[in-house]
Amino acid sequence: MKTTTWQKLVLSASVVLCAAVFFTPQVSAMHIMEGYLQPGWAIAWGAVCIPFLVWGFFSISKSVKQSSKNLILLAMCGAFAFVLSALKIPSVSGSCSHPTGVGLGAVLFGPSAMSVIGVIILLFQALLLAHGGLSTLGANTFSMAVAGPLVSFGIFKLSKKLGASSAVAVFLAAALGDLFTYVVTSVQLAMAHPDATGGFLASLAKFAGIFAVTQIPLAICEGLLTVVVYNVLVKY
Amino acid sequence: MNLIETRGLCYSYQGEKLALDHLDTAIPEGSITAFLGGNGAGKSTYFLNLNGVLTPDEGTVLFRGEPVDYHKKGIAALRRKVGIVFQDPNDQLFSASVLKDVSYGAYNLKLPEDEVKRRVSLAVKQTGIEEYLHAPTHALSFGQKKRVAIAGVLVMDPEVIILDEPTAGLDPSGVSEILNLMQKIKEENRVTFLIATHDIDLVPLYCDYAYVLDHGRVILSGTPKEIFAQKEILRQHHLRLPRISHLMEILSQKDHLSVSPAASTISQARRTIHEMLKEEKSKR
Amino acid sequence: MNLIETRGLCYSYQGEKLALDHLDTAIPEGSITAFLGGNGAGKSTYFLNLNGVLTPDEGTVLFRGEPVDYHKKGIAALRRKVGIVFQDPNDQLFSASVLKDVSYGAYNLKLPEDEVKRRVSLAVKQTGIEEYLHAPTHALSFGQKKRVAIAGVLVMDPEVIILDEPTAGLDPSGVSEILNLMQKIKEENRVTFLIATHDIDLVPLYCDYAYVLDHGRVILSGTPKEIFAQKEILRQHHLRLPRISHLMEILSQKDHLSVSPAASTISQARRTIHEMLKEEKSKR
Amino acid sequence: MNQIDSIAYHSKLAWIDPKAKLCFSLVLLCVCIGCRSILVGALVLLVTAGATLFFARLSLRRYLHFLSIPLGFLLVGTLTIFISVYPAGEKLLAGIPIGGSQVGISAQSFLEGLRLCATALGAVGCMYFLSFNTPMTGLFALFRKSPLPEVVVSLMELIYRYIFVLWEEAATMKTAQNARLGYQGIRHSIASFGTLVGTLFFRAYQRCDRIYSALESRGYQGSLEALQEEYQPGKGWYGATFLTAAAALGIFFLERSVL
Repeated sequence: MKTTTWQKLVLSASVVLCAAVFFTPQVSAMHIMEGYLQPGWAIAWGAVCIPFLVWGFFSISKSVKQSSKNLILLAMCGAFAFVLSALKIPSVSGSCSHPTGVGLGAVLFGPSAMSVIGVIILLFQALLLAHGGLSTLGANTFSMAVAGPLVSFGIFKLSKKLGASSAVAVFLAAALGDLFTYVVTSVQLAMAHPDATGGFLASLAKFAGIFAVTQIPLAICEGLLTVVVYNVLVKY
Repeated sequence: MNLIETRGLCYSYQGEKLALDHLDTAIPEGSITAFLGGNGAGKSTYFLNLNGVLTPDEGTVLFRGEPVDYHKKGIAALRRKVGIVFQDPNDQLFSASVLKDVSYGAYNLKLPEDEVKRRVSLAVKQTGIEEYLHAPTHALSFGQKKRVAIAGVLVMDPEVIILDEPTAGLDPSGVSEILNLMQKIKEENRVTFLIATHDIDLVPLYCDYAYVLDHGRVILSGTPKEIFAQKEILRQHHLRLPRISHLMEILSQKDHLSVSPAASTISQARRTIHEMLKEEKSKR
Repeated sequence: MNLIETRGLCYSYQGEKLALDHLDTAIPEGSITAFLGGNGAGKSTYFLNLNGVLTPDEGTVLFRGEPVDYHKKGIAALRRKVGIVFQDPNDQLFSASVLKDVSYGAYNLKLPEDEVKRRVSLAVKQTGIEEYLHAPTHALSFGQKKRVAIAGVLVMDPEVIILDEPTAGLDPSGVSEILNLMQKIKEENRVTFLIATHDIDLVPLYCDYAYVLDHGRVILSGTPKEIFAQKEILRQHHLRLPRISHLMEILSQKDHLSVSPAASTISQARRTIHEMLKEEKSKR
Repeated sequence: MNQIDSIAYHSKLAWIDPKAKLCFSLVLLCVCIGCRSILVGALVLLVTAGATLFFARLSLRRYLHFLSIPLGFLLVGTLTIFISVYPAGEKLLAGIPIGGSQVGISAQSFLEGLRLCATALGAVGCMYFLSFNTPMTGLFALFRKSPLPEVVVSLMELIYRYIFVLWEEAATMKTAQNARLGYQGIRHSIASFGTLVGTLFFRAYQRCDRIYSALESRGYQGSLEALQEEYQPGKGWYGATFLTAAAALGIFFLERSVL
C-alpha cells in the first residue's frame, strides 16, 4: 500500500510534535545556526535582503542628514533591541525565552530602519552571544529584520485603519510578526532541507509543527508584553 | 541579639574571582550599621546576598539565628523581611505613577487590597510624599525619587532596610532630610538599617557600628570610634578619616594638644576642646 | 583678567520657566571656581551655555572680553576652548575603544594626524590611563571612565575645563585622585576650571572662588571665605557650611572662643586654634 | 552576557590585524560549508578549536560549554529533517511502523544528518575563532576601511558601546524588581518585565539628549571618525589559511574518490 503525501504530512507533523514537546527547553533562540544552510541558500537569502537593506540605508542616511542627533537615537534603539533580545523573559512553560523585539521596533520606527538595525543586531548576536551565524546572516536577516517587521508594521497600520484599539493593534502586530518570523524560518529550513520522501512540503510541515508548539505561546507572551511596554511608553 | 549574621559567606560572579571572601558579620537588631569601602569592595554583593537576590556560594546567612532557606519560599520570605533601597532611584522606580510604584512590593506580596492601601498610605505619610503622589515618577527630583523608593520598600513592612549610598547625588539639605527620615523610621518601625556610604563624615553622626570591607573581606569592624582610631588601615583601603577626626588627630599628635583624637563629630570636638582649655587654665 | 564673563544670561528650555535668570558671572583666568547649589539650580544649563551647546535666549557670554559669536565658526571655536566633563562618563564615552574616544575631540579639530597622536599620548600620560588603553570602555570602573573622559577633553587643549560633579560616585581615594589630577592639569596646562559640586567640604580645599546659584540666579559669589561667612543664606538655599567651618563657627559664636569662624580647612582651623591658645597664654 | 566579548579582549591575538583573522575564519567557513563533508567539518573544527583554545586561553571545558549553545538547535533541527515517513517495507536504519507506513531514519538520511552536523559544527568553530580572538573594536576599524557606508559603521560602533550601558541598567533594574518580589507567578512576571522594558526604553531615549550634548561639546557634526588603534600585521595567518584550506580540500577530494 502506498502512503499518500497527505498521510505523510500528517504523520511527519505528529512525530515532530512529540519531539518538540520533548526538546522545547533547548529550542530557545530560533536563529538558524552557523553552517546550517548550503552556500546556495546562504547567498540567495543574502541577495534577497539587499534591496531592503539599501532601502533602510537610504532612509537612515536621510534622517541622519536631517539631524545628526538621529544617529544617536537610532543607535540607542539598536542597543535597546539587542538588550531586549538578550534578556530572559519568563515564559509559559516556566523556561526562559528570547523576545525578538521586532514588533516593537517596527511599530515605533517603521520597517525600513529596522532592516539595517536588525542586521547589525544579528551580527552582534552571532559574534557576542553565539546565536545565529555569519553564513546564515542573510537568511536570519530576512526572517527577523525584514519579513517580521514588515508584517508587524502592516498589521499595526491595518488594525488601526479597521478601528482596533491601540492595545489590540500592538498585540496583533507583535504576536503575528513574531509568528510570521518563525514561519519564514520554517520555510527557509524546509527549502534548504527538503524531506527525504515528502520533499519541501513534508519538511515544512515538520518545522511548522515544531514552531507551533514552541512559538504560539511565545508569540502570545510577546504580544502581551509588547502591549505592556507600549502602555508604559505612551504614558511617558 | 544579632538580627543578621553571616558566617564564612562567599560569593563570586560567573567565572570571576571571589567578590565576597569568607565574610563574617553580625548586625545587632535595631542598630544602624555602616559598610565602608572603596568601589568594588563587595558591599553591594553582600547586600544582595542578605536579601536573597544572590545565593551564597559558600557559608551561611542567619536571620534571627536561623539559617536562611534558599528555596523559593524561603527566599520570598527573606526578601519580604530585608528591603533594599538602591543607589539610583531610577533603577527602582518604574511605574508611571508614584502611587503605583509605592504599592508594587505590597501588591507582589498578594496581600488583600485593603491591607495594600493601608500600608501604602502609611508609607506615603511617613516619607512625606503625599504632594507628588499622583505625579509621574520621571517628573520628580532626585531627592523626591529617593523618598518614593524608600516608601516602596516600607510597604513590605521589612525588619531590615538596606540603603545603598543613600546620600549620593543629593544636595546638602537633601542629605540631612534622608538621614533624618532614616532615624525616624528606625524609631517608629523598629527597623534595623544597613547603609553603604562613601560619605565618611556621616558615619560618626548616624551609625552605631561600622564595617570596613575591601576585596570582599572584613578589614575592620566596631563602633565608629574604634574604626576611626585605625587611621593607617583606613587609608590603605581607599578610605579616610572624617574631617573633624582628622583635625583632632593633627591637633593631638602633631601639636601635642590634649584633645581626644577620637572625637569625630562636631559636638565631640567641641567637648574635647573645652576640656583641653579647662586643663590649660588649671595648669597655670 | 576675567577669562569668561556672562552678562544677564537667560535661558529656558522649551516652554518651561527660566532655567537661567539674568546670570552675571565672572571667571578669573587660572582659577578654580566652584558652582554650588541644589539639584536644579541651573548649574548644568549654565555650563552648556558657556560651551555653546545651548545658545542663550538673552544676555551675552564674553570670552577674554569678546562676545561669543554664535555662528557655526564661533561655536566651534568656543567648544575648542571650553571643554566639559559630564557627570556620567557613560554619556560622554561613545566608543568602546579608549584610544579612539580620547582622540575624538582632537580629530574633530582637523589637526594633522601626528599632532593628534602627540596630544593623545600627552593626555593619556597626564591622566594616567596608559594601563587601560587597550581595554574596552565597558570593562573600566567608574573612576577609570572618569579619567578617560577627562583625557578626551584635554586633547582639545582647552583653556577652560568644566567638571560637572567630578566626585559623584567615587570613593574617598578616588575623590582625592581626581581633584589632585585637576590641580596638576591646572598648573601644567594653565587651565581655568569650573566645577559643580555637592561636596561642600571640598570647596575651601580646592577652589579659589565660588558661586551659589538657585533657581537660575546668583545668590552669592566670592572667595570660599566670603561665601561661608553667609551661613544663613547658604541654609536657605539647601546648602550648608563645610564641617570644619561649622565647628569653628560654633566655637566662636556659641562658646565665645577667639577662633576665626572663617577657618574652613583643617590647616586654617589648626592655625586659628594655635593663635587662640597663644592668646589665652599671654592673657595670664 | 559579555563573556565572549571579554575573552576576545584578553586573547593573545587581540592586537593582530583583524583582517588576517577574518580571512582565516571566513575562508575556512566557506570551505567547510562548500564541501559539506564529515571529514572536512571535523578537520576545520579541530583546527579552529585548537587555535581558539591556545590563543584565547580557554579551557576545553569552557569551549565545550560555548559549543553547546547551538546544540539545541542542531539536535532538534537535524532530527526534524532526517526523521521522515517511509512506505512500509523499506529498509531503514531505525523505524517504527505506524499504520500503513513507518517513521524512521534511513542509512542515507543518517549519513546526510552526520554530514550536516559536522559541517555546522565546523562552521561554528570558524565563527568562534573570529569572535573569541577579535575584539569588536578591531572589526569596526576594519569596516571603516571597507566600502561599508560610514553611517552604518558609526551606527554599529554606537550600538555596541551602548549595549553594555543598557545591559547594566536592565540588570540592576531587574535585581531591584526581584528584591521587591516582582517575579512571583506568570502574571506578575509579565507585568514586571513589561514595565522594565518600557522604562529601559524611556531611559535610553533620555540618554540620547545627554550623549548628543556631550558629543557636540567635542565637535560632533555627524561623523564619529577618530584615531584608530594600530594592529600588528598577521601575515602568518594568511599562510595558515592557505594550508588549512588546502588540506581540507585535499581531504574532500580524497573522500569523494573513495566513497
